[in-house]
Amino acid sequence: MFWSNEFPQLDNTTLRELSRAIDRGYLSFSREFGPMIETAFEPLLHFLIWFERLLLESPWWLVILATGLISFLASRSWKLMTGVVLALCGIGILGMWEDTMRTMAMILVCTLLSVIVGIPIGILMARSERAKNTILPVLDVMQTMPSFVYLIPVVMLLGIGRVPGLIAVVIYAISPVIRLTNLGIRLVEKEALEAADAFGASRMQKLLKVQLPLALPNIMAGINQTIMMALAMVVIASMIGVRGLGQPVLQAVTNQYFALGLFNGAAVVILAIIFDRITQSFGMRLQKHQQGGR
Amino acid sequence: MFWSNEFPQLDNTTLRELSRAIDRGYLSFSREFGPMIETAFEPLLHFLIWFERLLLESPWWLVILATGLISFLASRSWKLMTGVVLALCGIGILGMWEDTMRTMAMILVCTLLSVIVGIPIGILMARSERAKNTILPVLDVMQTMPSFVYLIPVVMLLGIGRVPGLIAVVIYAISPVIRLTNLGIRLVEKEALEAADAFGASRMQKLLKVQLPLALPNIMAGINQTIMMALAMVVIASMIGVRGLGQPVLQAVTNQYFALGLFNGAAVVILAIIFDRITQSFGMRLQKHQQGGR
Amino acid sequence: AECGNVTIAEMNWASAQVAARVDEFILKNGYGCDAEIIPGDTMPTATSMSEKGRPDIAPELWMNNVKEPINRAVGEGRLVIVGDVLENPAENAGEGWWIPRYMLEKNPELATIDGIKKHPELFKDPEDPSKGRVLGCPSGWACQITTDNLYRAYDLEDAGFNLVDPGSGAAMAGAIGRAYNRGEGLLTYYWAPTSVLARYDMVRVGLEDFNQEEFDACIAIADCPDPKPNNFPVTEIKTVVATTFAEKNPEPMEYLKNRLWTGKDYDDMLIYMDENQADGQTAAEHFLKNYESSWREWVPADVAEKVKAAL
Amino acid sequence: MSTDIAISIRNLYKVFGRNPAKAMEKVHQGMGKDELLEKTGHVIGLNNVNLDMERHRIQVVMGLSGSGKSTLIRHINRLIAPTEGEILVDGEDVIKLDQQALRDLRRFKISMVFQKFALFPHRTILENVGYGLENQGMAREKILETSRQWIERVGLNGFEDHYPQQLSGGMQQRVGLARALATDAEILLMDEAFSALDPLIRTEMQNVMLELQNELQKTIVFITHDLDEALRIGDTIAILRDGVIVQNDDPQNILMSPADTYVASFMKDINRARVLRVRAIMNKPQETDSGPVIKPNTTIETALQIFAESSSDHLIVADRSGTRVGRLTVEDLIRGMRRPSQSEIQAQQAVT
Amino acid sequence: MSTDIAISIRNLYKVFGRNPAKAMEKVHQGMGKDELLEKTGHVIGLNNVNLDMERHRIQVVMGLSGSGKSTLIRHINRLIAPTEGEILVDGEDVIKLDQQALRDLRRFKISMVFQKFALFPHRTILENVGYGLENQGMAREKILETSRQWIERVGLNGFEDHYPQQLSGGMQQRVGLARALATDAEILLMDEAFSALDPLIRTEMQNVMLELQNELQKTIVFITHDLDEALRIGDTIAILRDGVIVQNDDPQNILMSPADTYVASFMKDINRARVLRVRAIMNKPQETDSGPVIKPNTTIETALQIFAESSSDHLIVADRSGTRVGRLTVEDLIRGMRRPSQSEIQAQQAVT
Ligand SMILES: Nc1ncnc2c1ncn2[C@@H]1O[C@H](COP(=O)(O)OP(=O)(O)OP(=O)(O)O)[C@@H](O)[C@H]1O
Ligand SMILES: Nc1ncnc2c1ncn2[C@@H]1O[C@H](COP(=O)(O)OP(=O)(O)OP(=O)(O)O)[C@@H](O)[C@H]1O
Ligand SMILES: [Mg+2]
Ligand SMILES: [Mg+2]
Repeated sequence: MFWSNEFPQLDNTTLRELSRAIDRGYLSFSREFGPMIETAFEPLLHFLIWFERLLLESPWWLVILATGLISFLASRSWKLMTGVVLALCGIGILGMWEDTMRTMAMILVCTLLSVIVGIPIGILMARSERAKNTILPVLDVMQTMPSFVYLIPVVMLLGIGRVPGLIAVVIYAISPVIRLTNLGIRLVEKEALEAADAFGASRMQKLLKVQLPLALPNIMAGINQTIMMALAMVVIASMIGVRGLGQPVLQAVTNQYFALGLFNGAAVVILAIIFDRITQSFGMRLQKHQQGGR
Repeated sequence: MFWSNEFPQLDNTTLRELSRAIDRGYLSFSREFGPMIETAFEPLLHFLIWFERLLLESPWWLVILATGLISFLASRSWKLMTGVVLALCGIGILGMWEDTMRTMAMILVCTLLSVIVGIPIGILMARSERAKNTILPVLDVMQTMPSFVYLIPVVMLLGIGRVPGLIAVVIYAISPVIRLTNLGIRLVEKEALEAADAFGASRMQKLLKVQLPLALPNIMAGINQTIMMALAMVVIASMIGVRGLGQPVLQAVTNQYFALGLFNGAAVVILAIIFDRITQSFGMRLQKHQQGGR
Repeated sequence: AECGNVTIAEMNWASAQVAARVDEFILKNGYGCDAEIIPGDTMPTATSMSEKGRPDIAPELWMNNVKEPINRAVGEGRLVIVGDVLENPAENAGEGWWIPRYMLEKNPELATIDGIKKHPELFKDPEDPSKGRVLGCPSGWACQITTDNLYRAYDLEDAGFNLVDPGSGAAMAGAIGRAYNRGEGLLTYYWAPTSVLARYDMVRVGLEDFNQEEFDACIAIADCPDPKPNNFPVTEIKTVVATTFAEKNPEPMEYLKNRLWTGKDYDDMLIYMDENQADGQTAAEHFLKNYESSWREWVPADVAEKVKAAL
Repeated sequence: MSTDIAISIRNLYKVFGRNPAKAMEKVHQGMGKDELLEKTGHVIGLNNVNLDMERHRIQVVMGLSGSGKSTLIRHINRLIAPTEGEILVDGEDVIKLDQQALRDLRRFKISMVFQKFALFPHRTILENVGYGLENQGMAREKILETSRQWIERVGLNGFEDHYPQQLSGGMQQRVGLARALATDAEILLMDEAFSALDPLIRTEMQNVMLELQNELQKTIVFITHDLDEALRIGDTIAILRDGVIVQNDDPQNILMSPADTYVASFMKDINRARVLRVRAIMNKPQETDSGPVIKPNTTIETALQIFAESSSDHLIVADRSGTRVGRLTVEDLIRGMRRPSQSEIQAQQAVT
Repeated sequence: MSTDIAISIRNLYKVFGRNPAKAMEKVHQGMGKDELLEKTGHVIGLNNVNLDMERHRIQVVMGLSGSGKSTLIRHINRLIAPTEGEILVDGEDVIKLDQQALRDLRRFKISMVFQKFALFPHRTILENVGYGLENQGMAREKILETSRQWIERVGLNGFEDHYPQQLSGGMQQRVGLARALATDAEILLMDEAFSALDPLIRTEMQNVMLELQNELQKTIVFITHDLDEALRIGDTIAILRDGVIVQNDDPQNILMSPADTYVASFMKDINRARVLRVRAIMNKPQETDSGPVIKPNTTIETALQIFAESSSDHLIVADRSGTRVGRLTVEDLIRGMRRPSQSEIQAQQAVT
């Protein structure tokens, strides 16, 4: 027994009973609270739908114009702006405009949500060892628990559609921004912090004027990763009924349409790059002092 | 026309022809070169199989012991070691030993490969603006191109099994370690670099003795993310023939076994946490100087 | 004994798992093959088989999604379709639109599509509550075309129904489970035999009779301009093997040809798995132990003895 | 006025290391710095420091490198928490202050110049100088105005929009100085605030400081390694050694009667002619004398110059009212410039 | 020997900013530092510097903060690339060296102490000191031995395993010093190497350096703000202003005949009594004199002491062979101590 390589596991019936008990528990939980939770998410759903409509129903050239403008404002770079506009036109010409807009709406909201929620959590973690020690494992779980595992429970709770999709994306994508905000703040030099203390900075002042600016390179790396991961979830989200670029990708996979998958995948990548470049060049503009140097 | 919100896209026939042409091209490419490429990957495949066998055929208590020992050696922490041993026992008792070992073998190899390949690439990026500017978009593509898009082409080229699985995982998971190595090295203070220069450090000496040690916090964050992302791919890998924890997860999903999915998902998470804690505490031990302080 | 290495594809739904494990056991112990299971999704497996001839055997392949590549590979002589998996497929397998039995009991009118069209309010779409919802076939699957055309053929849109893409089979199952558990209204595309239909008591909605000609001419073609009411065709569930395997191993091939599951056995297995949350392995053992008379018909006596001895 | 104590430090101990409390026991048992380091790996930063600093005065702190000067000064605004002891600022123990009170103390009452500058790399010079004011919640315009004014005063106009790393060391230090002065705090902690400055700008900065001192009468704690500087600006000088204060006195007294050989050797390089006043070395006046008259506060250097220009062989020292208080010969002056020898110090120590 | 030039700097220009080449044109047209900064945002670091440094000598560089001292010294081991000009080390232009040659130069021939220490935070003191040796490829044991020895020499034993941030500023600077000295390079670049040290340790370190200099005869470029230090150790002193070298001369000459008012004001705080030698101020000898005999190299301070102890009213200056070369009265000495006044300097400048 001891020498074998068979692990002395629980026998099958016990295991089975255990699983079934959990399943039944979850089932009755979802029956009990599902409608309530659903109602709670209603405003988010409406917002998502409204935003998607906005992007879909505005004339395409207006959307391109607006995106170009935003990219220019964020980066002050003509090159970036032209790139963004051309890429969007390319997407349109290849017939993926509608799906791209849907995905863009979804991901924009997800990224915003992740950043807005993630940065404060990262700050909290950097501030308190205890917070760090409790949050880290949660992040590990959120990032590595295969989304397939919670997709179905989420579907059973909230049905298929945008809200469960959004939840799945945010759960997965929020980790890096939290982690890197934490890391960045922790790496801020002691000297600068001491100086801030010596001049009586309140915690908020220290945070806003010293820690966050100095942690910016790391925070931006976190946001970059969050965007990347959100877009990496596009297909998974489409598995629970979120419309957008994920659908044709799945379709391509199930039908062996290599090129179709590639086009739509490329559209996802382009969205990712647009989002990323805009945020990063905005971040760079916030770090002017890094540019000088010997 | 101009005022509409319909994008003036290519007409369907053209699009279809385009896709078809690409598909045919890829098909003949894969037929031509598939066998050659397959042969090239053979050694890797043998190693993977050998390693999986090693873990599967060694007595379970030996594997647990070895993992415990490694975790202790890396961290010098009894707490971590006990945690690791208990977690593995838990996995075994719940009957997931075999799948866990398979996944562990796979992920270990993927992570090692990602780190071994990723860190040098990150270093290269930090050294040369040009390398950075060419590699960054590639990383963006690798991270956001939905894996579903390249699953089928990879399968066409290499068939289903461990190697395509490994490729898919590495493509997805390698980005963060590259990005954060690059960032970490770029954030090393100029003063330290100047001192190294002034003492005639060769590029290699500067790298090994100054840049990498000082970039360590960031590199470790990158490795952490790589591990997390590799484990997040376990399920996808199981779609193209990699045995392990992904399989029961998929099964649970299609058959709606909530608890089964949860257990196997938890095993994935536990593996992730074990890998992560071991590497991170090893990283911490390399950064003793951070501990002092006022 | 000269059988050698055999790789068997195991798809990730319940019946395919039992089929794969049963084949594995019999080939291993009855024919001395060195059988290995390779997991995989339908498409990657089919692709790999048609391009690489690996894995050797796909015990249960649902053809409607992969017909084109498989047929191409068969034409090029790389794959062989051994035959059906189920006895009498027309009866035991099939696609259709389904509603929960409790709905039918409350309102017998819902037995046919015409009855359903009168009550979109019973099938409320949560993202668009003014309308009813038909859960369609997940994007990309071949059934998507059929469902889409039938949706139009029966004028469901005008009747106040949205056709909603559930995204994936799993999400579909989840959505069915959710509605069923809460006793909500549900109209969904689905197919049998599956564990979902084994678990939830659902009834097929009555459609027009199947018309092959009209089906081939219109319903099977994407965006067909003028679809007429019709039904779903008989589902093809086949065992497919690589030619290399077929040529080298006549005896196992014989077994695969003979191996025809009865509809009841299949259903029993699905129910057994569902009730016990069993994986394919366990279910296969259960089958081999308790349904000896069924599988004895598939193999010669000497092989049967060997299998029995190994149990 | 002279007994108005702004900062009072009582029985202050600071031990660095993993387990200061345990090491403290050893310190109380009288273990010295070197022994403690060797035996326990703990470093004594401060060892039973008691020091009262008068308001409106400049307290200089000197000592070997590593003797605990920075550690001491950082306790005053509680950047370091003591292992034991009290630090009273205006009678209040800074250790007992709550967060808000401590913050206000640091914002309005105490300002600091750091030894290693500690500028904010992400802020321009202008923003660095305005930093303390922002924390005080001053209006933006006012901040800009004040910052510009102080940048001007430390001679950095034109560099407002540069970033710290674009400036030379000395320029950075002046930014640190401007930042500290801008807050208009009553107490200034200056940790080697002038050490990176060249002599010209250093004198200029010293003058700025002395002017300010005349105008605004701040309380300043000033760490320096430069004896001339210490003597020039210090009202009192405390000398630290291995975390212990060995002497705290008026500069003249420290020069004339060093507490031990450590202090004496510390002072040996001083330009005594420029620092010592004639009152410290003059003899009894003789009514019969005639010759140039000088004040008791005249330095030896000046006295020598006067000598060189006159033909008399002695000088007369008279106080403000004209009363003769002493006389000096060239020999007296030259003797006054001599450093006390080892044996003299030991003799003196024996007396005290 | 005295014409053996180790480092030779020719027409060196350095302009900081976005487009140095463009700004250089302006500089060649004679635009000054302030104007250039205002008009183009470029900063002149060095402006047509020409300087020869003799082998085995200590070249001191002084100047206001921001005058380009660090910039100059960093050019010698090419940490900064010049905008224009040549830097010859042993006759070879460091700008033209390839990677490998430059590396060898930095490893074996030139060593550096940094103004802001630039220690490696992740290495212990021991590892920091051994850093240069590791780069040289020395054997581990040898490295440890040499490092220990230098740590001892700068007085930091016991701190071998501490990390830089656990040391005081002065201690860190000594680590930087030990690190530079350990490599046994022929040329030492010392950027305010002693500025964070207290006077005692500073003197000690100066002594260490002078001893070394006697033993090993290195070529040292030494930046300092401390005049006494400059005069004590410098064989020649170069004075920089806004990137221009305004004077480069022997210390006595700089003191006695400053090139302009800038240099003079720079020197004004010096303790002239301790620096000036009597040979610089003595009068013609008179055969009839009798009195104490001193050497021409005696400082004014010592001469005064001798005066105070004798009863003669003059001193006799005689060279090694005993030949009388001059005489001095007290008045001469005291006059020698006086700083030259503005008008005197201007008169002198007009002459040269
Ligand atoms: N990286 C840089 N970017 C822009 N200007 C610079 C840079 N480095 C130095 N300077 C400018 O060059 C001039 C000379 O600087 P340098 O550091 O050589 O002065 P320094 O003589 O060493 O002064 P200190 O005694 O204060 O150290 C300064 O005006 C400074 O602003
Ligand atoms: N964070 C720390 N950890 C351990 N030891 C420390 C720490 N900070 C200071 N010390 C020790 O405390 C002692 C006093 O240091 P401090 O910085 O106060 O010296 P200092 O008098 O300011 O010297 P300097 O003139 O060189 O700046 C030193 O021996 C130093 O090693
Ligand atoms: Mg200090
Ligand atoms: Mg400098």
